[in-house]
Amino acid sequence: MFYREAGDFKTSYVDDSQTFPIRFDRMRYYAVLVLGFGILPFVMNDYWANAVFVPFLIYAIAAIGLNILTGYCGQVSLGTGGFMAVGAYACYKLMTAFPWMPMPVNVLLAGLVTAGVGVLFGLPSLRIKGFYLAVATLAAQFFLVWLFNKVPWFYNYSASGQITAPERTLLGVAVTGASTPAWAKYLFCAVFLFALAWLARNLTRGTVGRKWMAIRDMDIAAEIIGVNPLTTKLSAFAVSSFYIGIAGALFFAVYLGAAEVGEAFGIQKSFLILFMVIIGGLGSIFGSFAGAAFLVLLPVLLKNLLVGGLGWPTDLAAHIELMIVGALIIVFLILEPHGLAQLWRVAKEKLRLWPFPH
Amino acid sequence: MPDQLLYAMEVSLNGLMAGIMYSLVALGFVLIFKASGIFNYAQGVLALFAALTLVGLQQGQIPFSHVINAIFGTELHSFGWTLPALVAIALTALVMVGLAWLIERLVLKHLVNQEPIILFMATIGLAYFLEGLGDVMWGADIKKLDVGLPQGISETIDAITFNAFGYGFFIDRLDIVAAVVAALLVASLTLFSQYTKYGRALRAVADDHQAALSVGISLRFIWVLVWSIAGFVALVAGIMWGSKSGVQFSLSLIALKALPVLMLGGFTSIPGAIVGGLIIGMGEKLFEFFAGPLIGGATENWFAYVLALLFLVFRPQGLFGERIIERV
Amino acid sequence: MAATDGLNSIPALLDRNARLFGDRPAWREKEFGIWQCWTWAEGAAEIRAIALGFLALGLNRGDHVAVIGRNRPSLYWSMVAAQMCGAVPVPLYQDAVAEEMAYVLDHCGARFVVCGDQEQVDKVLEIQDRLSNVEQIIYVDKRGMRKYDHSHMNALADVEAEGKAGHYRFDAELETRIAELDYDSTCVMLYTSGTTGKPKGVVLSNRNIIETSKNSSDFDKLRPGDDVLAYLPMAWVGDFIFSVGQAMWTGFCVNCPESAATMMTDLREIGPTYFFAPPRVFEGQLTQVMIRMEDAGRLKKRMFDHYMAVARRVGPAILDGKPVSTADRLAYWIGDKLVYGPLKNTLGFSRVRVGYTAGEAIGPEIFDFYRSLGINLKQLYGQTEASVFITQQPDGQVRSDTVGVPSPGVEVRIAENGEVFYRSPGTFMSYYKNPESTASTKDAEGWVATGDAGFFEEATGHLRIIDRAKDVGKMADGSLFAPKYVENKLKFYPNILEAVVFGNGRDRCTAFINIDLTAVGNWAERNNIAYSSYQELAGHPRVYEAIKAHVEEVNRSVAEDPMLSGCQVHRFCILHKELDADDGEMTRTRKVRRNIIEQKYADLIAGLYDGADSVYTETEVTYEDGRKGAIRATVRMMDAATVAGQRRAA
Amino acid sequence: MNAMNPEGYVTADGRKIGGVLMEMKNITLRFGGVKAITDISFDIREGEIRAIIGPNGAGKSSMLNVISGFYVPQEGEVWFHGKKRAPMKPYQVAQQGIARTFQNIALFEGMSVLDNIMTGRLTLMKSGLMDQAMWWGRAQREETEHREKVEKIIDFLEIQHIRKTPVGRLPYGLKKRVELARALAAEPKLLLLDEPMAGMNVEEKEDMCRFILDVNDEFGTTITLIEHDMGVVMDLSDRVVVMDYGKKIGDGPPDEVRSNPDVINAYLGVSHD
Repeated sequence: MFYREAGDFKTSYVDDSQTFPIRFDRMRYYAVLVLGFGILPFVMNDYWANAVFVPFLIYAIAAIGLNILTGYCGQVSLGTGGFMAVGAYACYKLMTAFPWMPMPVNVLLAGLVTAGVGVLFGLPSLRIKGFYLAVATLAAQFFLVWLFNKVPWFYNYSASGQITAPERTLLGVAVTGASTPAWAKYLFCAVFLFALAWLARNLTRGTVGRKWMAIRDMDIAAEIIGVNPLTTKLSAFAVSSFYIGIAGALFFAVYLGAAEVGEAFGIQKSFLILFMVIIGGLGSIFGSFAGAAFLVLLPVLLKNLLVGGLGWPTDLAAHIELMIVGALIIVFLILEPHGLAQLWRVAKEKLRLWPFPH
Repeated sequence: MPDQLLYAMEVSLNGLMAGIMYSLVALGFVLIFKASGIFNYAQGVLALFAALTLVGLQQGQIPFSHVINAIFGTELHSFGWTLPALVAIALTALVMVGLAWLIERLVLKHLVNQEPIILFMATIGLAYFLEGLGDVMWGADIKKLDVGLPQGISETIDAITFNAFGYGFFIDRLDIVAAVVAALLVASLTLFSQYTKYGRALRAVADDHQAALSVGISLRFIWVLVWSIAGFVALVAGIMWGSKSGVQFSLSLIALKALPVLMLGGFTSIPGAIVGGLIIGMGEKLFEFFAGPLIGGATENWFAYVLALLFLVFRPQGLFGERIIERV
Repeated sequence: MAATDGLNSIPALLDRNARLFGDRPAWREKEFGIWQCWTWAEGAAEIRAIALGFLALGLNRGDHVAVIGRNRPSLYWSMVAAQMCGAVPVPLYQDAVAEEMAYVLDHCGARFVVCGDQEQVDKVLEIQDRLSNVEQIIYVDKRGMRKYDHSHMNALADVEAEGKAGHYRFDAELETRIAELDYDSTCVMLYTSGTTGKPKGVVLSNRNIIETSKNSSDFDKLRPGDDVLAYLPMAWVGDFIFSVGQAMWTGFCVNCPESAATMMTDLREIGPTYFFAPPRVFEGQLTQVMIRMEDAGRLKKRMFDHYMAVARRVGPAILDGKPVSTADRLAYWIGDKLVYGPLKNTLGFSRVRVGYTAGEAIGPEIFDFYRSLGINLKQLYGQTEASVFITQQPDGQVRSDTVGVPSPGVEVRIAENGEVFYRSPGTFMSYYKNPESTASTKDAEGWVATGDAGFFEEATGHLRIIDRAKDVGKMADGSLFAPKYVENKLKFYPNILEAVVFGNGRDRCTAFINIDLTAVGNWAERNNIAYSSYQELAGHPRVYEAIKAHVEEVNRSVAEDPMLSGCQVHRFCILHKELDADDGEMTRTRKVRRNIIEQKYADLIAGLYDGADSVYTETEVTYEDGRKGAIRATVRMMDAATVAGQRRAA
Repeated sequence: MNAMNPEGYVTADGRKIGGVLMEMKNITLRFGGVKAITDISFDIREGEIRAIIGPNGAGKSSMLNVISGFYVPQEGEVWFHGKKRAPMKPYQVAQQGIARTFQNIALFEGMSVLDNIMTGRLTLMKSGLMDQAMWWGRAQREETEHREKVEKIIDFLEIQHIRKTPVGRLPYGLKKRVELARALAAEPKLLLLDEPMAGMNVEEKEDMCRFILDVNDEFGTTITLIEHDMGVVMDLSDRVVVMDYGKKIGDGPPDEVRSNPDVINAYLGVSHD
């Protein structure tokens, strides 16, 4: 309905293969950028930052990461929580070991460390496929969590066994620690998300992305046309873990501030991220955003409704939330196995054809 | 005979016992995977749900009393009766069958010929739902499950071993019961799938859905059947684990324990599930016993997985899984 | 008229454009998935290279260069290149069968033939042995050409390369040749499809083309930055004026579709600002729209219908800048957001500033449909001999039943017998090698007979065309017989694709009908009427009923005009085959060849008059590949009610 | 046939065939105990269309998989470009310039036609992870260059109209064509076609024949195809290897092979279908 594509033609392959080939989509994209970076930071307050935006941004990063591995390269992973933990602990060690190191560097290095670990646990993927791999990644999950629990060096021998993010400033503004202003938290994560999403798009649109998808869709055929399965799968693991590591680092340093590996990065986290990817849509970056937004907002809404609205005890509300989330996932898989991203695509096609039905 | 060895033997015996428990849960997985190619993550929660229901029925709890109280401000809790264990178990079994039917009706029916990963996801969703449901129905507090199974140290073994080695092994009677029950269960399941019409039907479906349909077996019926059986197995597992360590959320995590068992034994092999269970059970106990102290303990959390992982790298199809030949 | 400051030839205009707007897009072609684009400078370079190549191949002054193929920049370039060399480009209809091609190639004595692709080359080779004159065949698309004998054949690319390589040898020569071009030297030669007899070669001078292009461009304020879609046959004068004349004069961009099949998609992508299409294209699109809306949900359908009604009520008025109530404006504005805008977008008309239709009369509701959407669709009246423009409709004075006022610089007069005569700077020089037809068409003062009968409306000064002058006959009772007038009214119904009305010198009128397979077929599906072939559908009783209704409506409206009330159709039959250019029943521009049809279907016509219920007939048909075949059918005749009373006795 | 002069030969329609491109020397392939191929030798020459035919179960596909390096024979040698080919991974074979299509289509269902064909060029694309991530500059340039090449192929195989359609939505015939496009995109030295006509109706077969000939004609690609439908192969190929029960029972120009008694037996005699 809103699309005006007549006269919006392409005279070069660069234009033709840009991320938003249609003018209207491009405009909407810019609008979102303006909103995200030009307006929100100035109206951000603690509640919205902590309850909605910061977790959304961080989960979106993690979701993109997992989507690269599962959605694009077809390797199911249940170890996301564990890899986030790696990011978190790497970040913590860096922050405490090199107090002078700028926070962004810490986060990036944390990502790199995680990438390394990811490659390590990705190695079996050459031999193991499908569920076997999915379950194998659980090994990573449990082993890593156990490791950070049992080896005091990781939490600097703190009595509580917790890790706590010291205050670090960027350009004179605190980005971690108790005194961090809401907008700084938001902006810090938003910048990371934007940059990472952009990189992900680039990776998935070209050679690397095609290799991943080839492996995903038919690994034997892919190998026969010249795709090296090992390097391809490992690159997916590396990139994916890099993203998840960064997400973990931000989750701990910026969002939580203090974390205990078991509950912050447990198996439940792995599933949460996986749900985001599935509900959002496998193999779609937009889907990762949508999925993250959905699963961040849902509990907030339910809580407000059941506890705030109906005044039910919180534990009951929590259980009902479990049921609803579970049911929603099933419903989603039944109605649209390809997730929100697919719904979006369909809606968009309808709009483009408007007023015609097809 | 050196103590270390004796301890090791005791530990491995206990390990075997625990292993049988794992096998018990793994069985549920294998059954469903064989028959419908579904990797049923909810198996563990089924066990939890079964146990909760059992306790609830036994103690005459009013289902959903929390919700009702929350909404109407009432103070309902119990019907004030208690049921004999066997009746409660029978009722729970029925509930599990009903549940299987509902699952087929509301979930599986709509997901026929989706990719496996989607079905897997669905079962995770199911797990969330059932977990929530269980808590909402019966409350989330830790419950004690007692269906009159023998508990505590088995003096007989203690005595025998003492006479034999001069050191009495500690074996929990419950574990022995569990072992026996599990053995029986396996035996009956094997018989069932070998010698009954439905059993054969089940295997047919496992081999080839289309074929099964063409010979007039209703896939939907098979699914209900197999989920009911899985539900029953879950119930048994629930009873064992429940009586052992109380009915609580952690019970649903035994499912995760069963996964490496499956990787080891292969998703499609009943004997595999058993052997895998034993290996894992024994392996992790021994590892904890020897290596635990050196590296800070609690290695059970991951040992099984790492073991399975390493194992898979060398034999991707598991112990008993069929060899996969790649063709183009 | 004086040369417009030295710009007295197409090459001269090209040169100017290359200097003035060198880096503006001049040609685009959809190929390899994107719109390949050439600026004026680049295009000019290409053309020059081709010209040099032609010289290298030995192209002489006054030679004719035949150009055959779908609209492609390289073919347009070849034409201009030929002009540079002092030769005369002769574009041919690409869908012409080898026979027709043979006549034209032989008649113009072309030495060079530029072909689009293998298909065209094959046609030329097929007839080459009969054509002593064709020396060089040049092809654009190399696909499948490797095995051919290249002794007298070259790829355009190679010719161009040769030109670039050997430019130092021919530069001077080319310059002199270009210099020699003047305002009265021949610009192009176009063969009229000729409703009767063999095609005639219309010689048009630079003056004709440039003056006309200049006037018409000013008339519609065309400007650089406009976009046209070049998809109509290159051999047709209109395409030459729009895609070469006006493009060169104003410097707007010519866009060539990827193929005939993708034309609609390409149209949508480009979204031209200046668009020409014969009525049948608009008709086709409207039919498509209606068919596609059939499947829409009830709510959406209702919304669509509601706002289309609004549009029909106030759309044209708003377009013509007439006063409209604020309420209506608001309604229209909403409608534009909900329906018109998206619709125009999907049709590819969002950007159309000036749209023209001509060649045939267009159905009022079709015409109004597009105008009501806010598309400035207008009518013009013209012909090859006039370099298109005779009359056209100025903005704000647009109606479906007139063809507008005389174009700038054109004088028009009506002869006693109602025939329309004109005189203009666009008036053609002569018919090639055919002085007598030239003389018979164009008199000493340069007045040219259009062969159409028409009259000026006193009120508006707009011209109204009734019919071909020679087809306007008398009926037995002496009343006026204007078949085309009636046929057009019939053809306005989506169900009716073609109609041929007879009755000259007879006491009653009868008609042949061709149903529109898309429209009727769709209708059939919705009323689940099974049919296996066109023939079967055409013969179906319910189809006959539907058509009968249309005919009778037409009779009523015809009866309103006393002059023509005699032309009501008393009896009709639905033809068992579609009238087809390949069978010679129509011209390539889809004008019916009346007398050929009269001979071919004499038996049916007889049947229409002798009151038979049905007639068994056998008809020869030509398939696309040139093979002949025959179809047999028993065609049903049906009476149609007429409105009596008003009919004047002789 | 093997006595043929090493410089190559000229075909009936006057195409110049070059020297030996690939040579199979005494290939034997076993699956467990089962012999799929028994001691087969033949050569493939530059620019020729070489067919391997035989009844179902004759071992054609196994032979193709040996050539494509997917199976490594227990005995015998594969010579490519005059060098003995060491056992290597399939993707390494691909990098050597051997592309193939599959009997039961092996396209990447989740990707568009264009992307599928682009995957054919993966072996030719050099930009690394970092270039890709940055996109602007090298990766983008490379993408465009290769897109141009691919578009030529799309044009050549007349599949412009489905360029951006997900292959999942395509009918069988078109999928086959897309698969051919993907193989062509790799600019292979040797193109392997696994039953290119399987499951096609008559005019689809005709189209496919035309394309195969055009490919060989326009790009001079050496083509090796396997078919069990004898008819199509005979007027398509320059030389034919006939297999039956994993043994070679005939090798030579179509006519020669057609008149070979063993071949006639294999086809008219006891059929193994």
